[in-house]
Amino acid sequence: MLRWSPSSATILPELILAVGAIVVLMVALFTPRRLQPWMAALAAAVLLSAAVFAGLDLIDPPGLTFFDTLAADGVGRWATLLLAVVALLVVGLSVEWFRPDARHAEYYVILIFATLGAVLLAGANDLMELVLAMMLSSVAGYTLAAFHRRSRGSSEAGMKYFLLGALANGAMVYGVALLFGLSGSTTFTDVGPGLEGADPLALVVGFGLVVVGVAFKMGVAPVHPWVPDVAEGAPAPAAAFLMIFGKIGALVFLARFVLILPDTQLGWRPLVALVAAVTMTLGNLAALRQDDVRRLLGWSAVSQAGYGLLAIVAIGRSDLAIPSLLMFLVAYSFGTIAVFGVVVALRGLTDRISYRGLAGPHPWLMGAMLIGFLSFIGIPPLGGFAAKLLLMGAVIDAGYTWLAVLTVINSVVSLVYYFRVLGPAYQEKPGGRRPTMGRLAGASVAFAAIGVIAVGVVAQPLLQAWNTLDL
Amino acid sequence: MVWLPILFPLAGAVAVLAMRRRRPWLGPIAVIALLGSLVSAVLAAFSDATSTWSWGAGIDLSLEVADAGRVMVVLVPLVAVAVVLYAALSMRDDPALPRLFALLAGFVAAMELLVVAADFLTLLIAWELVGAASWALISHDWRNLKAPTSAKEAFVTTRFGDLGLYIAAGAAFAATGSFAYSDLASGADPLWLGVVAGGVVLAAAAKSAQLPFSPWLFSAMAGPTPVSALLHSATMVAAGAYALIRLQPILSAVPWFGPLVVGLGLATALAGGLVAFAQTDLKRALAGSTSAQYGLMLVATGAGFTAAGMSQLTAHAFFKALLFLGAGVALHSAGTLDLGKLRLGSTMPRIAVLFGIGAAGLAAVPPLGAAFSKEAVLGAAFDAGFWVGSGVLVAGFLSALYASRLHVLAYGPGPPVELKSRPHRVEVFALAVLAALTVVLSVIWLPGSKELITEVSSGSFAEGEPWELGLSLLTIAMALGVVWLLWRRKVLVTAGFPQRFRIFVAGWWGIPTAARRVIIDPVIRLSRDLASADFSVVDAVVRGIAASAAGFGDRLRRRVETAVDWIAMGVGSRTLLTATVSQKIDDDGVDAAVEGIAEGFRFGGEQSQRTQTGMSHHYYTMLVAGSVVVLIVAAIWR
Amino acid sequence: MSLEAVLFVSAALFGIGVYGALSQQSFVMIMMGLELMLNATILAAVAFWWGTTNGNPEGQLLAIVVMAVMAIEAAIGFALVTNVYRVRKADITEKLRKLRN
Amino acid sequence: MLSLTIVVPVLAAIVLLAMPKDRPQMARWVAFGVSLVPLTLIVVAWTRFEGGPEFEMVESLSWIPSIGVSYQVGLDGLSLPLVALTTVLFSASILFPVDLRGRARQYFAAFLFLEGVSLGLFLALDLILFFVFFDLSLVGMYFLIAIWGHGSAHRSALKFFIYTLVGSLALLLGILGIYLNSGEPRTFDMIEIITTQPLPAAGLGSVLIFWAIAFGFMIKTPLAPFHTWLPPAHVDAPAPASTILAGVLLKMGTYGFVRILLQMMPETFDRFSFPIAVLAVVSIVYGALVAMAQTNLKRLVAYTSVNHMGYVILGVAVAANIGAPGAARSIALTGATIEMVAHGLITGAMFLLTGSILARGETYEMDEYGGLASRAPALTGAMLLAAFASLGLPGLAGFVAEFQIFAGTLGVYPWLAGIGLLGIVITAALFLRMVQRVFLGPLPDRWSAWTDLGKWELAALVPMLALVVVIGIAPAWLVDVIDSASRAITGG
Amino acid sequence: MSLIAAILFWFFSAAAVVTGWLVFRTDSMVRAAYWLMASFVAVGGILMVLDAQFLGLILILMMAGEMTIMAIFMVMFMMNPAGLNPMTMVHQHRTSIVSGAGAFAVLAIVALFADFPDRPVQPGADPTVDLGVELLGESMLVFESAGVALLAVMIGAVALVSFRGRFGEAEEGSEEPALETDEQ
Repeated sequence: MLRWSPSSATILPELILAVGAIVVLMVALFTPRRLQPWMAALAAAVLLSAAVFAGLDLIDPPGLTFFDTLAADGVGRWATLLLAVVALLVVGLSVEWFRPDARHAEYYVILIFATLGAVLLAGANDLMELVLAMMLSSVAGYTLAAFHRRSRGSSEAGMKYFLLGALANGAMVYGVALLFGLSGSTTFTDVGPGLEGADPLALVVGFGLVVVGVAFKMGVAPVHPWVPDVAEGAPAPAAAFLMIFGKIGALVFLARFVLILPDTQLGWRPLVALVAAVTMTLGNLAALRQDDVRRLLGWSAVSQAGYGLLAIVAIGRSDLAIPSLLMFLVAYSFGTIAVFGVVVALRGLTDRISYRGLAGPHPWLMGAMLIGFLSFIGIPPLGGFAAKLLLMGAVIDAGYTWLAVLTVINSVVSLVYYFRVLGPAYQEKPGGRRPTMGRLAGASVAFAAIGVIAVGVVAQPLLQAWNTLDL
Repeated sequence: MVWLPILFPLAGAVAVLAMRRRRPWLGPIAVIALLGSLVSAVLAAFSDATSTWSWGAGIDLSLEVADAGRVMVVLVPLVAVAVVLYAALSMRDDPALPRLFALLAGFVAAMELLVVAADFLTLLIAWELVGAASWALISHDWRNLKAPTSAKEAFVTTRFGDLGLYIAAGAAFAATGSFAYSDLASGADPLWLGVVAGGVVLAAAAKSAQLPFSPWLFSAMAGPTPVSALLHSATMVAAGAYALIRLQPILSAVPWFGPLVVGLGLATALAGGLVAFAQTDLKRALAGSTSAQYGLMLVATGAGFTAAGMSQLTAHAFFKALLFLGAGVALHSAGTLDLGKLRLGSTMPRIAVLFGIGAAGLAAVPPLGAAFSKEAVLGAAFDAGFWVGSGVLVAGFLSALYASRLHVLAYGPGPPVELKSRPHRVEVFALAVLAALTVVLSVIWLPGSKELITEVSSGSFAEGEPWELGLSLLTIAMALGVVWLLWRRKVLVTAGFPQRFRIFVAGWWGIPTAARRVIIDPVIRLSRDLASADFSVVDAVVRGIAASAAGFGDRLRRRVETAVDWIAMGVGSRTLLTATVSQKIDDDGVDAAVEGIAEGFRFGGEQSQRTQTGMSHHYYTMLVAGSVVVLIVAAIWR
Repeated sequence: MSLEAVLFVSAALFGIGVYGALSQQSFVMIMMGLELMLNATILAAVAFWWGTTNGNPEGQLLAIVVMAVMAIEAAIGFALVTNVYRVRKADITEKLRKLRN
Repeated sequence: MLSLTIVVPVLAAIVLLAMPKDRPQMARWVAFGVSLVPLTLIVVAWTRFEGGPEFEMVESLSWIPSIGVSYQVGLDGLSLPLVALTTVLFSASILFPVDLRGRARQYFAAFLFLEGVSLGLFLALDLILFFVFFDLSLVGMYFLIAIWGHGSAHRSALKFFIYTLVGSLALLLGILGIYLNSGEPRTFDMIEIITTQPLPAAGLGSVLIFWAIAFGFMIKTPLAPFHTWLPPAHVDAPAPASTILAGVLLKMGTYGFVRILLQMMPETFDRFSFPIAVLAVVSIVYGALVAMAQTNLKRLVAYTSVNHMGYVILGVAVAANIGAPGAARSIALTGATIEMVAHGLITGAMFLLTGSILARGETYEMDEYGGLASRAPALTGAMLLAAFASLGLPGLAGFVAEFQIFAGTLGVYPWLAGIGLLGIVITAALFLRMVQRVFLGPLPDRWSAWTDLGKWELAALVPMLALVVVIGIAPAWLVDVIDSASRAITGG
Repeated sequence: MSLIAAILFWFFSAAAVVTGWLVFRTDSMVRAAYWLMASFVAVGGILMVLDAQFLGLILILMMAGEMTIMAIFMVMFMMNPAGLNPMTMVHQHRTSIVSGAGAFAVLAIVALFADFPDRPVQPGADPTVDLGVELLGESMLVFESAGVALLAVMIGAVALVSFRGRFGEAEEGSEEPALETDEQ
């Protein structure tokens, strides 16, 4: 049965991103060097229009497109919208950061491609589409991580990111082959029924290997080691993006994916719960001693990925699961942009000690960092709290109370390392002002910080929209 | 109406404080306030006034002048007037005089409240206020740390007794849903009534310095003389006996109430008598005698004859105040209270006579009122049983013994003494007033007075036998003879006891030492131990959790990342970890724990370069190992 | 020649690839290991197409997709190796140890 | 109107932060003026309060209806006294002089923020709203201790934050548990949950929810053995922050015990009222004993807080015993609530006084002092009054509370009441020791230039101590208000 | 047919595994590259035996090309005479063997013991035609995505490695911004 969606508007955001990337590249080729930073504006325009069209799509009825290989449902559109906004904010952070780079228009091109990869991943309704979306986002990700071509850290981060990603993707592809073999199809619409009564052993291995790939994308144990390295080594704006985009794409994909799996042969729920538990604990504990703020943020991103998995554990069992997933993604994205943005705005200042007494001379930046960190801990009424509330409610609802308890314990642990940075910033005698990165970065930080507050306080419109969503 | 006896002294206290700069006015103000209290008390006593004060939610403080209270409400300001009169002169140079007057007035107010209380809540309020006022009065001379220390001992001891009233009030509430005496009287669960009785007896024993709480009176001696005089006669100490007398009609429904009170009183009367006899410090000897005398009141009350107890209380109030003021004069004039160094009779004959009247009262020499009340107690005791009566007879003998000894040693004839100062006329007048009251009280020997007392205080007297009076007189004579003998042998000061035994007895039979060893020291040690345990155990658990979380995190991360070197790492790090943690655990806080672990691992890092990571192939190992674990778990755990 | 046999061979190739990826120091050699794993995957994909899916052409396409993955990874891998070598003079994993805890 | 009490201070805090120049005196006056707004509003609310069994002056706004969250505030006889206490303590604390470390705006902004948040907590009638304020109070207090504290303020503040965050998150789990069990549609609305009582009396779920919430509040209250965050936090906090911490923040725990555990899951609480009462008695005795051994003045006061919170919880536990007579339950709960108010005023004043001592003597070690009474009669008198109030002297606020608690307890848990009463004796001993060590005896030469309380210190202290006396002598106005809630809660 | 096929299959299989193993047993990278190519060719052979002639062919062609590039690349890159010098560049050998064996074991168990559906390819069909239809029909998005991914990788690779760009040296200024600026 062919179900070709006649309305190309359904995939307009994807088209805009793909074409837009090429347009940016072409224009950059014929633009003199001093105008290169304006490519950021162009990229921003592309991302903005993608965001606008994704937003307009929200009212469309959900459906599948391209012969069921791509889902165009509410969750996917929200993910698209969020990704575009995140990329937009990252562009804002990047302008000044990359200005000295002789040739950085490609950075924006790759950024758009990475966004597109994550968008496709979030919408993937086909195993092959999964593989290619994963490849697109990964390849773009490696490039972003290594984009400082004279920086020892950046190149190392890119290399490690690649090495781990290649292995994880290799494993995932084999898993895809296994699932294809079991079900006889790669399209989810057929995979689900095809897997009914499938051999449990092969199913477990196939699912496990796919999860390895998804875990890599999200930075979840045991495929997390790239996260702190990339957070520390990659260009800071790119690092912020890399912390976020994989989580959005992969979490939404995973939610879509597990729903087609037969519950009877495969204990995917406890498996995801275990991975979530290990990830959040590991990330938090490892972050405890970090003196490098970016690396600390990397480990914190690992633990946050663990929290995000709670939504997957509850999916299908609690009506809070999907709202909690989206709330987590939104809150996490804005929070990460805010805190990484502060690092960017302080020209990459990353030594914990250097943050001493900064609250005096930089009240707004440190205020944004405070809001971001408090949101990560889950202090109300910030977005992070709304996310944790929903996540924990969802897992308790799904019968995984122990996971909620563990989340609580981890939240407490996380407080320690966040306040190892914030404490001195506020307690010590105010120091001198530090050079900053310019207005645009500050504006992105402000937008993200306000977003963190807003999604917590004005959660109703979002939740109302999300409550009815289905995968 | 019923408020006035309380409000007058309170107003006086406020006025004294307000006018503290005009020292000459202070005395008159205080005296006038107390006189006002006295007059209104008389009026209240005749009008049987009642009143209530609402605490909200149906809890009312009810006040009523009734039963023994009719006597007591008058007695308190009466004694207080004399004492304040004395204080106004004897302490005229004390810069803290306003505070003293204010507190004395407050003391009286609190006592008046106690007297008119008609429910346990009000009783408890007044009871504790009396105690607090006594603390403040005893620590009058606070620049010398001895005074507040003694005051604290006294206060804590009596507060322990106060718990009895808390319990009684709670039990009354549990039994009847209210705190009023009347509700309890109109029928209550006997079990709860027993708890009430036990609580009241505990509280009364502590306040009235019965065994085993008696020694606190010694601590109370650290206060100035007028304070002691008031405290022993009509306020603080009297509260215990008064409460028992007031509540006896209700509590006597408890079968063991009477015997308990009688036993307690008798034991204290005998033990206290010996203490008073053995003491060489005038005020302390008087303190011992106070316990003994209140013991006698308890005997009468326990035996069921509250009128006897009440008359003993009244008589005692007058002569004991008199005796204390006499002791104060001695201290003031001779600068010491050591019985071996006084004998002021030749130097101050007038005071000696007045003191002698008091001593006669203490010895219960007829025709003084004190003798009448003693006889009433004796009658009550014999009513309770032969052995009780005999005990009281012995106690009476002891009273006469120490009373005469004290008089002889303090104001007996002796060599002229160089006096520091002579008592002021008004001071003598105050003593004279009390002596006169003691003497005037003899009127209760007149026929018909028994009936009057019975009617006023709603109590009763035992049917005394004539031979009891004879026996008493005999014991008094015997006591005088013994004192004369000892005097002749010049061992009166040491009472003829061997030195160590005398000190043991004079120090209240070793009770203070025992209390220190058995209660105070262990409690303080316990509190210190707990305080250190609070940090080293309770908090250490918290810190330990934090530390192990941090340590676990490091170990976990490093071990996972260096999956290859698990075993080598594990052994090394665990020893290191244990060492560092135990060494650092005394350092403070979570951060320190984190730092401690960090330090341990830095050391560990130096030991083994292999723990360093950041290498991709370690990541690879982790990925493969982790995936295998994931697969195994997924295969097993459905 | 059965499905089991083909899958067994594929498993063997995959195992060798894993071994290579883990044991080699040189980035290039590691990539060879990864390619070998993908090689095994192609074999598995085609085997399934051949044996269990009624000849669903998606199986063939999957094999092509895996080949694309190979190409993509090789390309970006070489780019990164070149870059790292230029900046760090590093060609083995042990030389990339700047970023660590 | 109630919302204004929350909004005005918080907005004012933001405005203060945005003020360009650091002018300490102006900031103080602005802050004080703003703090009078909620005070006035609450006084008005008190006069309008009717004292029925229902919540009054309820204001309700839909917030996140999709998950049953609403903005809802209101009053009953339980919250009104606590709210009033909060406004009084904040106004007094703001007035109290303190070393501002050159950050006056931030200091007063933090105070105002904390005031709004604390008021919000006591007024909140939605579990999520309650939790929001609960957590925000931690953040505000963290900064107050960390920035304006002394000694090892970093560590103490962090310890406070971490420890109480553990409690708050346990509470969050419990709240989620209640929410998930609150029927269809699920709701966080406290009024509705109290009315419908959706939680089953038995069942593992209710038990787990109960203990999660109880654990959270036990930390916040704190009950032994979860109290060890309290002494360092107090010792290192600036005096007004200590006052707020003891006077307001601790009450959040005890308030929660009543509002959430007692009102929303009475049957489950009934099952565990005895163990909770035992913990309370342990706190009473333990807190008093440990306080007695302290040589540090502020630490001593901090431990007596543990003791006093034990009284409160004892009263609550008695009220939770459904089998007990209604009168006893009601009087115990009334007593517990009065104890919250009394402790806030008394210990609050005492902490301010320790601040005065520290400002003059630069140490809390009691052995360094002595004989201060001769130089500072007002300071001595104030401390004496506070100490006697704290040890439960009749005529002062503490007695009213403790007496009612024990009167209620004795009929229900006689042995526990008996053991708990020992605490009264120990506190008497320890406070008298403290007074003696610091204020009595000879004056060391180094303190010969000691100054008495200044006018601003007095301005802050006098209203609090006056209230202590008024409540002690004529508590009817307070008791009647509280009693209206107690009766409604216990059905007594 | 089936016997010949079986013989061919086992031959190619043995070749694929042995040459695959030899990739990591040789001293020089260039040789390793050739062994890898041999392994790919062998797998291509298997594919042809499995009726997927087209796939087998493009695998062989593609891999032959790719491996040549790899060999040349290494020679250029490593500045190592022909990449032929003997070398051992192995770490964590035991772990690697265990891991490899483990991965093999897991997949082999799946291969041997798992119960896959038995739905063989229809004899009459033309797989290549099917592939073409699928590629430009239902799986068009996959095809397009692959294209985009390849485009992205080209852009990325060029951006990362090119020495010279439009504006002179391509790497100029491509590093972390300085923490301190001149204004300060």
